[in-house]
Amino acid sequence: MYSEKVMDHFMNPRNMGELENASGVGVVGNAKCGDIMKIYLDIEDDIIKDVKFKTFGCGAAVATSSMATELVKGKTIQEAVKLTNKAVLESLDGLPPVKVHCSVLAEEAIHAALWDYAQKNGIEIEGLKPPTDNDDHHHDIHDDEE
Amino acid sequence: MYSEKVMDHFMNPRNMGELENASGVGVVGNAKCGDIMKIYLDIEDDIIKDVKFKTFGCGAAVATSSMATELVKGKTIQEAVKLTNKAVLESLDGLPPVKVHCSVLAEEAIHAALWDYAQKNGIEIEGLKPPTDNDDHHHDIHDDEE
Amino acid sequence: MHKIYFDHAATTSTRKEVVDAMLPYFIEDFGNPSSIYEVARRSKQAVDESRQKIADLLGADFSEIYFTSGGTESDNWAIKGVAESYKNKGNHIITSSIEHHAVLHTCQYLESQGYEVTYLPVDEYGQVNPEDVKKAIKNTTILISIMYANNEIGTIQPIEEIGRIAKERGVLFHTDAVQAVGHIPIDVKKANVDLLSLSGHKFHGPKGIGALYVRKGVRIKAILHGGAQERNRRGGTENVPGIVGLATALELAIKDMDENNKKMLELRDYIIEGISQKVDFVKLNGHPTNRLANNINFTFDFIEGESLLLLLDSKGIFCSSGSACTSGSLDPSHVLLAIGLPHEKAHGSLRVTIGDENTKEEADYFLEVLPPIVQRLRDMSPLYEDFKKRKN
Amino acid sequence: MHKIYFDHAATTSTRKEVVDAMLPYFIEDFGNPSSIYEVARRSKQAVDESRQKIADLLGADFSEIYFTSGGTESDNWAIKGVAESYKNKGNHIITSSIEHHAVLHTCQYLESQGYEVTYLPVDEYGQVNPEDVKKAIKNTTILISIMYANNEIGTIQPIEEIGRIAKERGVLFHTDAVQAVGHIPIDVKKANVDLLSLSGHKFHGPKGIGALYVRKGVRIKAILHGGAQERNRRGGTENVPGIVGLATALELAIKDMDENNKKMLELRDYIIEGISQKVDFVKLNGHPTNRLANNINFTFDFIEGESLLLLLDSKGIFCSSGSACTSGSLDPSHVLLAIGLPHEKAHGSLRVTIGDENTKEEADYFLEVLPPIVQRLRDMSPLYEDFKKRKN
Ligand SMILES: Cc1ncc(COP(=O)(O)O)c(C=O)c1O
Ligand SMILES: Cc1ncc(COP(=O)(O)O)c(C=O)c1O
Repeated sequence: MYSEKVMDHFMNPRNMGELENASGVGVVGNAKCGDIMKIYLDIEDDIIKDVKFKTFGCGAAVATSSMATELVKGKTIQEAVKLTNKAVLESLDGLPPVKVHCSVLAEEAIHAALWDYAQKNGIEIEGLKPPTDNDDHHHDIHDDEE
Repeated sequence: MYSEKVMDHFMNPRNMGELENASGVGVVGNAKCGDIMKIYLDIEDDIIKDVKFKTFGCGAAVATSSMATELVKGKTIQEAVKLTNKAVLESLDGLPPVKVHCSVLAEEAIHAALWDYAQKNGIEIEGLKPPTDNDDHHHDIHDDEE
Repeated sequence: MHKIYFDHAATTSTRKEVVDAMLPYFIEDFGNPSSIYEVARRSKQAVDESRQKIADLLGADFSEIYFTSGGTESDNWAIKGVAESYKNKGNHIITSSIEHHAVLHTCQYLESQGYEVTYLPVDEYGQVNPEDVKKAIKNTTILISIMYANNEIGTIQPIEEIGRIAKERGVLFHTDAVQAVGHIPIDVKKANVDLLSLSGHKFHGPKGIGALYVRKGVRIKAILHGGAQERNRRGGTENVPGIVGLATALELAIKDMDENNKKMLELRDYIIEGISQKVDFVKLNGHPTNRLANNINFTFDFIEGESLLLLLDSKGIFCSSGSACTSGSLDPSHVLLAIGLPHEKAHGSLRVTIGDENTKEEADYFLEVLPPIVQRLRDMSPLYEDFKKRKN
Repeated sequence: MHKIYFDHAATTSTRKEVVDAMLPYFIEDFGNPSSIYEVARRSKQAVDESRQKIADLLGADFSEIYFTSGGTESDNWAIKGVAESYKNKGNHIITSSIEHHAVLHTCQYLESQGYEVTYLPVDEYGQVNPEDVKKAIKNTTILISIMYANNEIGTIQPIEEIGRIAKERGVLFHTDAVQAVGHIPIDVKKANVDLLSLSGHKFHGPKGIGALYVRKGVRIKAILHGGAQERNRRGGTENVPGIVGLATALELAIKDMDENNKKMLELRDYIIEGISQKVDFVKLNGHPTNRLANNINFTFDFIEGESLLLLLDSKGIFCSSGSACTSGSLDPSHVLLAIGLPHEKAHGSLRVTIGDENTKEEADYFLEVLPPIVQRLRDMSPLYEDFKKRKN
């Protein structure tokens, strides 16, 4: 079902954990739908020095969280804003159709943490939109054929 | 599907053939439904001296014809009138439900030949009804469940 | 004693290679393909690979192949599923009068539900005229269902042409290809079909497994509601060994098709020739050339089919007939009636459907025992008696 | 490495004796049971004997057993077939909210066709209250369909009592006994049921074969139209090996039932006990005693089921979960929601369903690896983090 990359990131998640006194924290998803991702960012001089995640969710949710943190770690804020779910997907060699929403969630989690950082510091990050609370991404993606 | 008795009477039909100058001949069934039985009787002093049949039809049709001739051979007219499809069935150790109508046909064929004898000789045989031309017996018996 | 199986249109034995391919999925890799752990992943993979194989062999896409419990379910699903999906567009269905009961009875059921069905006639050889299809199409027509090849008389229909007409008029086209798949080269795209039914046991695959091809874009409602299997369209735990057997059998049938058909064609024509020469008052049913390589169907005047079968059986020859008596219904084969045979002749038909394992020796034995059997039954037949008397 | 199959409610391996019983019907006795010649008579006989065997094992008559392609078809047929036959009498159906999708989705389909369906609630253990059934019956009620035992939480329903109510009120009663047959002693007469679904692969029989018991006198329309098989009620060439496998598996399951259940009950309670003692923040789902001997279902707070399955899989343990993520739908198990679990807890459930071949050693290994896996996922869970913070 899952690619080797996905299984690797699920079995050996990178950057799992919390950051005390994080510069920005983002939480997306909800327990109702079965996925919650929480991202902690440590930002210094516009650079993501450290990043950690905690995730409640399926294998894909864990793997996309792990991969997303890898993809932004050490990057500038501007680079992190440009993270897309597609980049996460590709780095993981793809996901089953019903799991694609997890990559969307991972992208949103990173952005939500950046937004929190921006709010806390009263700055505006170019290209960053406020996190939405609805979970419409779920509904768009399912492979419902009837 | 068929009992051994049925197969025996089908493979080795008794009294198969024609009688020239028969005292009575009966034909029942029709080609449309796939069964025609023709019975020839030779009657002397109210006794069935000889009997022959010809049958177009399935294995059960042949076997019931054969058995019916056996059951009336050497019998009196009154005994032959009392021949029932049940007697034919029992003597053959039964038939599959969809084939029961063949035994009815065999009974009717004997009766039709007796009727012909009675007509030709201007006599009335007690308990003998004129042959009917419809094939309702078919429709009654089928195991149609819906 | 001889044992000659001449009823390959009824069913075929499962090839040893097919059984061997199935076996691991009973005991070892028995997992439920919907589960995610190791043992189940192997079943899932087997199902996926089988689906891909069948798709490739028919010129279809992976996602266009759905597994069913056989030809009957495929036919029911295709017709009812499309009828329900398109009922807002119309309620008219076109089929032929010689379809298998899986199609005919489904259409009759739909008539009871308010659909209108046109049953096209066929010519004396059992062919549908594409012009008749064209004329029958109305604004309300939503589906045409015409079988690829007939199971009783072997006649092959002008499927491509009917498909072209359907396409031009924007009507969906289903074909019951249960007798054709594995026997005739079929490419669903070239054949212009939108839906196609097949059944494993007709080409040395297992019984109780079949498939339905549904072209991408065709809407089809489920008829077996349940779990999310088959992309949410057909519930039920997958019959993994059956699916693997189906794909293996189709692969082998298509691999050997040319060679087998060449052999069977020769044998078929040898038997047809033999019967025609050795027995009086007979008639070949079905198309003389446009017919399946395995199919021989004759009417023997004055005699009834089941009796003929029983006597052939007693000689170790196994075939079939269009007689009513074998089906438990009053009427003989609707196919034989549709090609214009009167009832009594339809009752006296014999179907011999050969397979690649049949030999010329078997055909010779058959041609040796058949004439005396026919004569024996004719001697017993009041119809033959009448005929002779009329002649004299 | 360990390979521990703990998902017997999903499917079971086919017993070797069952496969052996099936094998002759693939290659040797492969004839079509509808044919009349020798090779086919043996298939016909095999089908008849299997039907008789199953009838005897369930306390039914030969003519009351119909073969289908599995539990899903049986459920669809029972409900749609009865609904259509009795639509002149009424249009109301009663079922429960914890049925399998084969029942629920069929009922939802019937709602779209103008039928009215009442989905009865269940208590916290997953039991339907017979009083609720009684209250739900109206003049228009034609069918009650309540499952014998639940596939997720193992809860056994008060079938006899519901059957008695149905009988008193003259309403037909169907039970989806797919998880119960071969696991609980069942006599259709004693159970007061009019229709009962079963599926082979749930008791070490083959996949793709099932049966429906239909009490004599119950009218039921066909849903798969076609040939005259199954007394004109279900078209399609019979899956002879499957049918033989089904009967053989049922016979063996019932023969070994007492012994197996005793063993499994012990193992089940050992595992339930073990989990309760070794892991915090867990809850047993389903009825504490009125449950299948094979079923263990726990909710683990703060974690999600699929992750749990994957980590257990990596240790060679194969089980299942009520997580949405494994089903491809958004919502977690409707069964766990129906017994009152909030969404996040329903997502974190684990179903372990044991079989007679599982051992205490396997249970011990499972109880050894489970706690650290749960802990690992909790350490990764933001819900657990919140919980700990709230506690401090
Ligand atoms: C309770 C219940 N009903 C119906 C089914 C459907 O059976 P099948 O998958 O054999 O169609 C299952 C199993 O999947 C089940 O557990
Ligand atoms: C043309 C045709 N369609 C449909 C079927 C039904 O297939 P199955 O018996 O596999 O359901 C058959 C064979 O029985 C057939 O010959």
